[in-house]
Amino acid sequence: MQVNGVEIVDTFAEAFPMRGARVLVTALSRKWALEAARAATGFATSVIACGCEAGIEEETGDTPDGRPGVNMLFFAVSREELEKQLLQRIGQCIMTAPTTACFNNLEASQHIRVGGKLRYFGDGYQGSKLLGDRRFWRIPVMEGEFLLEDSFGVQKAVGGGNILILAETLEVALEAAEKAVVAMKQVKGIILPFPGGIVRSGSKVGSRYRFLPASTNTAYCPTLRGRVESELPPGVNAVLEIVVDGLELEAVKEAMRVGLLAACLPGVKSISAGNYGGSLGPYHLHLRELLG
Amino acid sequence: MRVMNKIELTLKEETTIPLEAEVISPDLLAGLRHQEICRLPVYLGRHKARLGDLFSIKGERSSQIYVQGNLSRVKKMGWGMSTGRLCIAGNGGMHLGAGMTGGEIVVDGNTGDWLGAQMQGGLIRIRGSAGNLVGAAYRGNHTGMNRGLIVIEGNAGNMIGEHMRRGVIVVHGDVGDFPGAMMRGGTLVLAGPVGEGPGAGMHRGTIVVLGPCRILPSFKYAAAYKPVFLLLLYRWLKGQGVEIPGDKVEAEYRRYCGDLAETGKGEILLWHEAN
Amino acid sequence: MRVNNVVCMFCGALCDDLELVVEGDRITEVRKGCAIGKKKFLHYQEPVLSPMVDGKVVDLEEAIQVAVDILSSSRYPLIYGLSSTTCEGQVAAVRLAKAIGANIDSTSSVCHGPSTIAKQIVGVSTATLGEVKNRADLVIFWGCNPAASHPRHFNRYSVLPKGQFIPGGREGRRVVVVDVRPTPTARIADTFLQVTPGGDYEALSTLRALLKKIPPDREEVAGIPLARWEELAEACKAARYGILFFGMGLTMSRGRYMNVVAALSLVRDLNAFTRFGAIAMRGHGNVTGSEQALAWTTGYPFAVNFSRGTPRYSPGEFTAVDLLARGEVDAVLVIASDPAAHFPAAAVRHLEQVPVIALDPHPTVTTSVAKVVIPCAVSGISAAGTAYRMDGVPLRAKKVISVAYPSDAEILASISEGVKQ
Amino acid sequence: MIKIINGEVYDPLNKIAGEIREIWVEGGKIINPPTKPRTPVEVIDAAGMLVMPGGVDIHSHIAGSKVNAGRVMRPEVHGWGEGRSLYTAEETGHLYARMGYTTVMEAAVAPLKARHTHEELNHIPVLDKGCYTLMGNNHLVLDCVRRKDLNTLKNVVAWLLSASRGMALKVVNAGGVENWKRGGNVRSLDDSVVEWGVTPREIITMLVEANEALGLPHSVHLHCHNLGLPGNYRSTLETLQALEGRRVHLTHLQFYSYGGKGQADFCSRAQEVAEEVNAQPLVTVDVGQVIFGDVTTMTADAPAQYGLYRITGNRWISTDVNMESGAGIVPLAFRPRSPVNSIQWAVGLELFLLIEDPWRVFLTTDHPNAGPFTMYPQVIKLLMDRDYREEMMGSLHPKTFKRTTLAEIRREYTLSEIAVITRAGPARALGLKDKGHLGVGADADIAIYRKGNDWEEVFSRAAYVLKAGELVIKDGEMVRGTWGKTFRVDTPRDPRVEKVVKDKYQRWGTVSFDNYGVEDAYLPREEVIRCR
Repeated sequence: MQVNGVEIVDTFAEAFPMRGARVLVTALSRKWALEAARAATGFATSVIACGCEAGIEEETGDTPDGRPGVNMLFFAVSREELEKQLLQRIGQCIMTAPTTACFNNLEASQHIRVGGKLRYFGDGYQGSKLLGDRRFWRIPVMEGEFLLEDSFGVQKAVGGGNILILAETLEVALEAAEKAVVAMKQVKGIILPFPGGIVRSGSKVGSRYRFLPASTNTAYCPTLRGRVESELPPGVNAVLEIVVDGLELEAVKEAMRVGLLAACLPGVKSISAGNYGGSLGPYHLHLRELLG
Repeated sequence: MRVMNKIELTLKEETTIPLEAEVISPDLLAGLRHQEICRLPVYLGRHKARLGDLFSIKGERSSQIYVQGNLSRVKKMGWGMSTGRLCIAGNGGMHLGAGMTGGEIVVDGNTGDWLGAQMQGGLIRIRGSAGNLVGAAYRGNHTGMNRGLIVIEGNAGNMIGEHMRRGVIVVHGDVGDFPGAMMRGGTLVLAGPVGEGPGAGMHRGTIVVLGPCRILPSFKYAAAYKPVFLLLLYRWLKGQGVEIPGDKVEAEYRRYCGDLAETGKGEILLWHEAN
Repeated sequence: MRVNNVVCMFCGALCDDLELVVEGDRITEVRKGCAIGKKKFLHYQEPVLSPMVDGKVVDLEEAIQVAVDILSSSRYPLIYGLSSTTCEGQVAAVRLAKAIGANIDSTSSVCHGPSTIAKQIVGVSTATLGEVKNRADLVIFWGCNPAASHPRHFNRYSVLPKGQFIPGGREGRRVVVVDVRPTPTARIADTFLQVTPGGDYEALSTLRALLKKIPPDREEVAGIPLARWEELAEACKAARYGILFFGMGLTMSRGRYMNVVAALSLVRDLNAFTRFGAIAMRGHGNVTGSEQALAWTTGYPFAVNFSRGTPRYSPGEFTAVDLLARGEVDAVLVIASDPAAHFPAAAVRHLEQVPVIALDPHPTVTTSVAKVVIPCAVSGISAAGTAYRMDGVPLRAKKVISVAYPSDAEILASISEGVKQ
Repeated sequence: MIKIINGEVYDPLNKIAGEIREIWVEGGKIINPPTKPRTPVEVIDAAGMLVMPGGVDIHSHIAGSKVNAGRVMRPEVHGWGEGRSLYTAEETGHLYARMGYTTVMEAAVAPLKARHTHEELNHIPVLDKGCYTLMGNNHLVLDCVRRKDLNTLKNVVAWLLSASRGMALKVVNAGGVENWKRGGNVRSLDDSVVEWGVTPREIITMLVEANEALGLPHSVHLHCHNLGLPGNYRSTLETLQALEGRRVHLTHLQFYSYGGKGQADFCSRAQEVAEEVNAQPLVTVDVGQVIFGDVTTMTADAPAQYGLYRITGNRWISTDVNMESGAGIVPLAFRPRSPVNSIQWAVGLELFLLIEDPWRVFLTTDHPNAGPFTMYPQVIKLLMDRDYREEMMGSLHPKTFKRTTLAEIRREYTLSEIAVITRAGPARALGLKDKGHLGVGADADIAIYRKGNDWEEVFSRAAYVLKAGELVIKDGEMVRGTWGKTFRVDTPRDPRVEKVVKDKYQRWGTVSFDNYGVEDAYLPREEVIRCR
């Protein structure tokens, strides 16, 4: 199967279940909402070493306090880990940023308490407010008050959606990946956790070292062609990956689909996806079916 | 059988003797046939009577209830209701919606004391004025209104929100003395002039004052700021059909902490142009 | 004949050391009582009223029968008063109220009802008057004027007597008076603080904040410089045993029960530093007893309604003034009090429109508007029974002379019998 | 004349345990079966029922100034619905009677306010009653103790009992309440009472001596110091040891059997306390069993109540009564999820189950302090039914069973033992010879319960209750209102004591001496127990 002359490999991205939350940060201005959001979602590319995967979903004007806001998505392997990450990131990056407030923006049946725990920063001077069914905490800070929702919805989510762009040159690979990122960011409910949405250091499970659970994806490293069993067709000299996490499987699929289509530029040899032989995750996102 | 989509009750004759009619509540009426509704017990002074003796009743089996007439002596309507809608075209009596947990009450006219006392949820909207002790705790209890929203478009009496624990009360008109007395939490929004002693003895909670008011000496001025919480509150209220004038939304408020004779964890947020 | 140790039921101080000289059915001399007490013993010893219906003199049975008829046909009756009768009369009134599904309320609703509501919010640290006499080295009179209303209070209990631990008597005590005007009580004070009308709540709440070492950001509270409140707060803390007497200056001024909540909270808070108590300066002879009698018979102190059989309590709803002002009740039985003279205009207007049955030994404004007047013996003069002093100490009021008319308790029992038939 | 037939009779005093017996009643008394009845015989067929003497409550707060102050302060708990803990006089009589109780003692009366207590007692229907006169902080008593004048003390006690028309001598936190009037308390038997130079040890031992010398029917009814405090079992043991085996009644012992230093290590010491009680054959106790739910604590132990107010922040009433006593009232809730509360609950049951002689341990909840008296049937079930007890233990805070021995106790009460702790025992301890049994000459106060599987149900609503030979309850409902009598003791005294007393009252009291004592008018139906 080909799109614009680019071969779509008959394989699948192997995605796995995560726990996700949508957190809305608002501030006096767009600038400060974004500053806070960037900081909170920084260093959150991979659960392998960051604890969670996170990113900015979108900017929004539809906020509970009417101020400019930014939606962020956070994904972790368990509810407990997600709670820990949100506590740390909201506590260190949002509470600290001037003028911000922080709201849950995900209706879900399960909740994790964030405000309910961060409130202790108020040292007894914090106050709680209940509006309808939502509880908020007002934590006194030097510039006024930090308003923070008590608990945040958590739902089952999907991590590890991906496409691999196999191109003749690095320049082409990068251009194709950038185009794909622009297209994918239009999809609601997903984030691309890596810098600029793009990752070059794809990984495989395991390594030759006992202490390392993941290592570089040798089958896709062009410089190792000849030394290892390569997955790269002839003429491919650079590969970039786009990883996508989403609250719903459908959104991940949609993102992969639009990304895949946008990446089919001249000079791209083929588009593939990373998987582990189907043993790791329950979701097998077949590239050809996405286009189907 | 024809199912009507509402029940209409019309008071046959105005009474000076108080009528206690806690049976006028969607919870109860929704499941009853016309005949059964007419037979429900009410108390006219010290005499037990039937609802049908005092009201002409149309409809059955509905949680939409419309009551008409001057009902200012009819006590306890909507008592403890949890669902449905109770509309009163006229005045309502004491204890209206007391202890309610859900549903909605709308009153065109005025109501008596103890409106929404110990309310635990739901919405009460009064087009006219309300009496004393709106959302308060009954004697001896230490928890008044504990969730829900009460909106009074006219004035309200003394001691509104006394011992209130959670929930929101909005009064557009004047309020009497000691609003938010001994409050344990929750929010009062007082848009008009306020009587003596707002927040007297309050432990926690918020009183937002948009009109002129005198602050007790046991409250201390803290700062002038724009509380983000108010932006949130006003927007939430807007969603409930309650408009706060724009000049009070994006505005500076003076925060007073109190009551320092108690825990001091409560606050009065006074609109900066109010005094 | 001399009768000693007679209880004087005319005010809440319930002096019980009066000496009367009785000749036949007349009291000819009163010793030891205050001027008011003396006058009342001499003046009210016999009823000058006759049983009347619609202004015409009838015999007692007929008056009672008309009362029975009125109450039986009433749809929402009120029984009101009780403060100058004995507990026996009060219990009989409760029995009648239960029998006819009436509202029953005492004069508390126009004097210390707010104090009771405040007790239900804060509780109260209090003491008998003997503790005041024996221990109190700081006595505060707030919004009350015993010099006029309880003339022997200073002598017997609060200011002058030598106490067990106050051997110096007056010199051993500091007396502070807080009021909106310089009353006769203020004249005996070591310190008088004249607060602005309506300033009581602010003042009390300032004192409470001062105990917590949080001085208000103002120089003056309730018209008094802050420094003087600070001085009072320190004096309270330094006292060995302090007592706050409070009166209608707190309970009936703007703020009502909130004023008392503040006063009782202040007194409670002071117990973290020393011992402190509060005593309501109850006016009428047995108004304290009405609270007691209603409590053990109905569970509630005043403002009780029996219209649905079981007693219910709701001040503001079942209090006499409110029931009348809203025009709800359709018959009123008044015992031992004079609402027509003391109630607000709106309430009196309704009182004039409904049938009123008045039990009283002597003519009052109420008996003049009543449809039925039933004269009765005077509690503590011609009828015996229990009365409670302002501090809750019960005493037995004596019957020192006989009169032609039965006691309140007996009349109420007859009416109860009548309505049951 | 009434004849009760076919019932299983439990009359422990007369050693009858479940035999089918006939009981004959006439003139308010139990009589021998007549050979030829003179009057028509009303027959109550008690087939399938248990027949017991009417219940006797040795310690309850049912009338008087603090009970009434509690009612006034808490309008929210005596309406309808859950959590009721205070009743009107009329309800008190009815609710006791429907459980088969016919005699109840009001446990604390300050003499100055005794008139109030009697006035209220007179409004309690059905029940026979009496009241205990507070003396442990009375200035007349303290003065005699200071002078070590046992003879005057005897006369003062006799006079106080007479003036207050009391049934027994009550001591509450001896000396502690007097110290409270200066903001203090006593913490040990040898603390000093300020201005008096006496100690609780001296007050208690002298009052016990006086009580015994006067030959009063009931022993000193003692409320010890350190009420409800962690670690107070030591002062309880110390008090028992100080009395050297003399007769005494320790009331609501549950509140005095705690170990630990604070909330964190709060634990039961019921075993040690029970052992000491077992070793002293003249000691009787009542338990003051905790019932989970809303209560109103009220006691003459005013300083203890201030402590409770400081812990809970709840409403607080305190009343100092000059020369005599004090009182405190604080609302409280006992919660099964609270470790302290559930340990308190377990301590009560441990005492019931570890004190071997049922004739010396009585069922009370110190109404309305540890629970309302209406819950007695539940306590009976807990004692009789180990499965139920264990089921209830399952709902408690898990710490309870590490800090008490309750889980290891297998004992279940028999019906006879229940009859002892609820009627025969308290009647004997009170010296009420015509109460608590069904022998000929006893007052015909008889409770008849329908048998069933659930003991709580059985004892909640009696099938029949006879009071003084009259049927007052049928199937748990009131069928006739009657008025019981008031017991009081009368003991000879030296008339010269009045002069001593009068002199003090005229100087330091505020009522005329002649108006001090309760008049006969307040005891229209009295039974005087004369001593010696």
